[in-house]
Amino acid sequence: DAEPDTPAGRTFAPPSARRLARELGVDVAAVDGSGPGGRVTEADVRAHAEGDAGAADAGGPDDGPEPRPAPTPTDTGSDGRKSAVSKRGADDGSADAPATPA
Amino acid sequence: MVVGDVTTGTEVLVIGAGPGGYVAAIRAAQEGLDTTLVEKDAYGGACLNRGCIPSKALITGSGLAHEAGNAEFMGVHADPAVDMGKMIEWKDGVVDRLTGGVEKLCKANGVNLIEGTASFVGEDTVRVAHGGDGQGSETLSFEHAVVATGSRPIQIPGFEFAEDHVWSSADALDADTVPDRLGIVGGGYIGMELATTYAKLGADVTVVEMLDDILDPYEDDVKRIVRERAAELGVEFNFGEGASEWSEAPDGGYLLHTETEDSEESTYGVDKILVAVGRQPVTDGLDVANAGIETDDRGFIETDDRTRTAVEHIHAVGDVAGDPMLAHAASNEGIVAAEVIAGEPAALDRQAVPAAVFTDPEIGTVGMTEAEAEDAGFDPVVGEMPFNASGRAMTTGHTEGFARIVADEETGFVLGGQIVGPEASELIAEVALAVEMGATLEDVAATVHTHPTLAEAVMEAAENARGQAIHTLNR
Amino acid sequence: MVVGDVTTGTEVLVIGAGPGGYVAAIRAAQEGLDTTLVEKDAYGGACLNRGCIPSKALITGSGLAHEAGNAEFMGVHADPAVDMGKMIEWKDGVVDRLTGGVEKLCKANGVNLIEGTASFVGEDTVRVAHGGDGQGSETLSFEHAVVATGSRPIQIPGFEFAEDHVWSSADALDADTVPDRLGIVGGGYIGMELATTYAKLGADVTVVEMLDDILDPYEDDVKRIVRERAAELGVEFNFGEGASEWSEAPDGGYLLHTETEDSEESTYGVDKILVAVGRQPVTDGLDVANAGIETDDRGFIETDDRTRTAVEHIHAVGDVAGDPMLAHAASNEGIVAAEVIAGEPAALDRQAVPAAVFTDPEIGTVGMTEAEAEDAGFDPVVGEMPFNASGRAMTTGHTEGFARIVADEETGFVLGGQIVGPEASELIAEVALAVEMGATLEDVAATVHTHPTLAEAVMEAAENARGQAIHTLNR
Ligand SMILES: Cc1cc2nc3c(=O)[nH]c(=O)nc-3n(C[C@H](O)[C@H](O)[C@H](O)COP(=O)(O)OP(=O)(O)OC[C@H]3O[C@@H](n4cnc5c(N)ncnc54)[C@H](O)[C@@H]3O)c2cc1C
Ligand SMILES: Cc1cc2nc3c(=O)[nH]c(=O)nc-3n(C[C@H](O)[C@H](O)[C@H](O)COP(=O)(O)OP(=O)(O)OC[C@H]3O[C@@H](n4cnc5c(N)ncnc54)[C@H](O)[C@@H]3O)c2cc1C
Repeated sequence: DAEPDTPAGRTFAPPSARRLARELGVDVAAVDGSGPGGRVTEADVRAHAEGDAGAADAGGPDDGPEPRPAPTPTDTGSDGRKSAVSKRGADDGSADAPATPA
Repeated sequence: MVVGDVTTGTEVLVIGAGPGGYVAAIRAAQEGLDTTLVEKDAYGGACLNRGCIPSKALITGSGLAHEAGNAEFMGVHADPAVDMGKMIEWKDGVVDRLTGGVEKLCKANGVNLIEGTASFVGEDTVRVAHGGDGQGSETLSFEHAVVATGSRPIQIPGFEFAEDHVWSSADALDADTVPDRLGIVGGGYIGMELATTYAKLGADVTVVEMLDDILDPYEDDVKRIVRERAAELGVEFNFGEGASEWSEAPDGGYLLHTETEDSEESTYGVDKILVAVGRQPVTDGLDVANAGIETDDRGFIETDDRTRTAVEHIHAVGDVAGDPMLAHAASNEGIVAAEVIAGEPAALDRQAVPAAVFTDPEIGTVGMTEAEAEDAGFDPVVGEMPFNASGRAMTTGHTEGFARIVADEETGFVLGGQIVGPEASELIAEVALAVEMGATLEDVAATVHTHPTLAEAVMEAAENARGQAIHTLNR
Repeated sequence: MVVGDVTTGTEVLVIGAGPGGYVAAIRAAQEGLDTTLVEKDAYGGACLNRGCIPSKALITGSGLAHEAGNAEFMGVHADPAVDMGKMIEWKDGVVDRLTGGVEKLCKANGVNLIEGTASFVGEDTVRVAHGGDGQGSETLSFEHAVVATGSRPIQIPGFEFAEDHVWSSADALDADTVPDRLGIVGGGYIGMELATTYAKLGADVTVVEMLDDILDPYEDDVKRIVRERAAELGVEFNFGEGASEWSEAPDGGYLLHTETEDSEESTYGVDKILVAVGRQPVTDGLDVANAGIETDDRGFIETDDRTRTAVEHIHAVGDVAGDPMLAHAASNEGIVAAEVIAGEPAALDRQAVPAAVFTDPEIGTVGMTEAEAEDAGFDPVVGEMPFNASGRAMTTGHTEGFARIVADEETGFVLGGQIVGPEASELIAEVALAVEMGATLEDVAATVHTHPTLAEAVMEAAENARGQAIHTLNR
């Protein structure tokens, strides 16, 4: 699916996701990444470990948890991780259509 | 460009060629838009001509002289002499190269450049008055405009910059002799950068500040380090005092008169008085009302998260659009303005704008402090690494300060950082990326950092927040 | 600790207190494991005592003297004199504070410290010989061991370090006079850091290098900048020549004899000869065979991605375990070893280990070069920002070099970076975080970077790779 093939068996995932994968006994290279370019998040690793590998995919960047904890810590998704940019792309096209040049 | 009878047209008109305006213009041109940039004075704006760049050049020059003159402890004996005229000449050369570069980059990207002062005639037209006698003016119509007219120093009553001995920051950056005694009104970042510079150049510097400490927005432990070091350099601080007037001293020089809230008066003998109490937006003569735009009570133009003013096709960026009034914020807003105009999904959704103060030592901050994180409803966890435990810091001879990182305890997300110490302005870049990427403490700690570097302190601070620092004791 | 009749026991035994060993020991203790650290010489290992730290101290001292003496262009006139004895004294003070700190940190974390030389008796026992006459020895049993015995300089035939005029890097870092003429055998990073240092201290430096350029693993354009600057400082390079022998010169001093592959001979008049041709692992006397461990043909101990040797409960970290033979790699491996022993899910899965060379200008690199990315099957895209277009660089007076970023074209993932220029060792930290996080070019470009900083060059390089840099022309 969305995950591009990365050469050299390289999986793009932050250290925290890689370590979580080891902790859960998941091969991080087998996880479908939902981040930009197929980057693997901690949520993707968890979803994979729960045998629910599709969940992370199905979501896509828009449906993930907030990119950072919301000001109310209690309803914070603990694994949300998106870059400024993925968020920027995701935000867009929303209610507020950008102006177009003539 | 569509050329009419009297009126020239452009798709995007940018007013002001500071770091907000020239960046907006270049990006708009890169987006394939026909773009015109109007500047009344000098390319690069306040930042390149009388702000960021000249101040940093003098900070380098004065810093090197001071450092070389105080390095006996490491076996380097020197008795440096500063030729202030030469230092200013070097600074001017740097400025010229940069402003020339901005002009070249604009041209190379296909931006049309017009020299003159723009004022709005209507919602889609400006008049540009060319400088100098009989230079005339032209009318320009636009589809989109970006107002990037910047800011100027605030004057206080009784202290006209016109007076030879009353300096604005611009004057302080252009003086070819060092006054024996310099009074500085205002202990904000501009006042403090210049206090440090002039103290190192040998002036007796007295700072007068209305508040009870320097560098108002910063945390106490950050301020303290910079204040104490400045005091070591000979800077005298007078807090809780406002400058009321100046007078001529009987024995030459001037007297700077101050007053506390309780009307207690003091006077300080000085040779120059630098007033650095803040900056105000430049909108006079711009006639924004003709375009249907209002300014707030302080003169700033309000914008939304796509940098648009109340009039949708007119954007405002940089200092004229209000806080944080920093060059890199202006540039970032300029890029967003251009991309929004080009129909791209850009917005001011940056998580954090870093800021630096180039005092001795430097300050670099980004994102939230511990208190701000608490206010925002997080349960913050904080880690620190003092530079006096950093091997690299010791080998540079500069061990003051610390690196601090603030994160959300539950998730580990890095929320911000405060660094005060050597190269803090550079070190904060990594923390900014961490904040922007949604990195966790673990991510920062698990990233291998080169030894020996100051940047290791960021990693150690992250480890300290997790209770497992190696080079500091964990709390 | 379980105390038996003759044998003392420990859960984790760490051999060698360099950046690999002491970090492993502290982390193991933090994990709640009973940990013993054996060191035969000085806490901090090669790095703190005769490597990273002393070299960087002398680089600072010599750099300041040189910079202050060459700053007329910015109006600073000085004629610095270096008191080499005093500089060494300062350096020693820095080393003492750091090594004392390491000892304190070990104790504070509950690490048991033993002074002595360890050698394996069996798979779970070592004998520790205490230094000095009649100090005796003790036997120690362990459940897990971490071998962190480091490396020492390679000697070449005919150049015994015992000779007064033949220097190892350790000697070069401890000399209290500057030789008039210094011959350096080897143009690797240690040779080049010391060549720069001694050239700035006033020595006539001649580098003899077997290969046809300095700094073998680096890219040509990186090497060139450092080589040309060193040449400006007066360093003479002789490539394609190997040192064959030395002799006494009739008029005092020595002659360094070299030979090319084609047996062409040359001689260089020198006063000291520094041999810096690489480092070899220290395993002699350690009797690893008694524990069932073999070393490879170069003497290194092979390990897996959890730092385990062929004998699962014995780990090896740092220089003794082979490349990259850097202090921060050693520390990172030490942490992994301790955590693996503690049963945590740690592994050497770092994407990239950054490296720095503290020449003038500095080099900082991390991850893949363009060529390496291609070899790995990526379709790399590259962006650059030259420091001579950086406002901050201009204001520091140091504009040589560039920041380069390498990314995967399709996904935008940052794969690596090469920075040569001012503060490159610090700037690479942000790129390392980007690589480790799986950040894209857009992530780096969209992160607001403080103005004016050198770190902006990283952002500009990312924009350049995307064809939309503001401050350089895009290709
Ligand atoms: C001493 C000093 C040091 C500073 N140091 C730093 C620092 O280290 N880092 C940092 O981030 N910021 C620093 N700043 C602040 C920084 O200079 C400003 O934030 C930045 O210049 C704002 O950019 P701008 O494009 O909004 O406006 P400006 O740079 O002010 O540029 C506005 C331009 O618009 C032109 N203009 C105005 N009106 C018109 C008109 N009607 N028609 C045509 N042209 C017009 C002006 O001539 C000017 O060139 C410093 C400021 C000072 C004074
Ligand atoms: C001049 C120079 C400059 C350098 N600059 C840098 C730099 O800037 N950055 C960088 O990353 N790296 C640098 N290095 C390399 C760095 O010093 C090494 O990579 C690092 O020290 C390796 O750490 P280690 O813990 O593996 O071993 P070491 O630091 O070598 O420590 C090993 C320790 O083990 C002890 N030991 C050995 N055998 C026994 C035994 N049998 N029993 C008890 N104790 C024993 C030794 O006494 C020593 O203290 C430099 C090296 C040199 C020589």
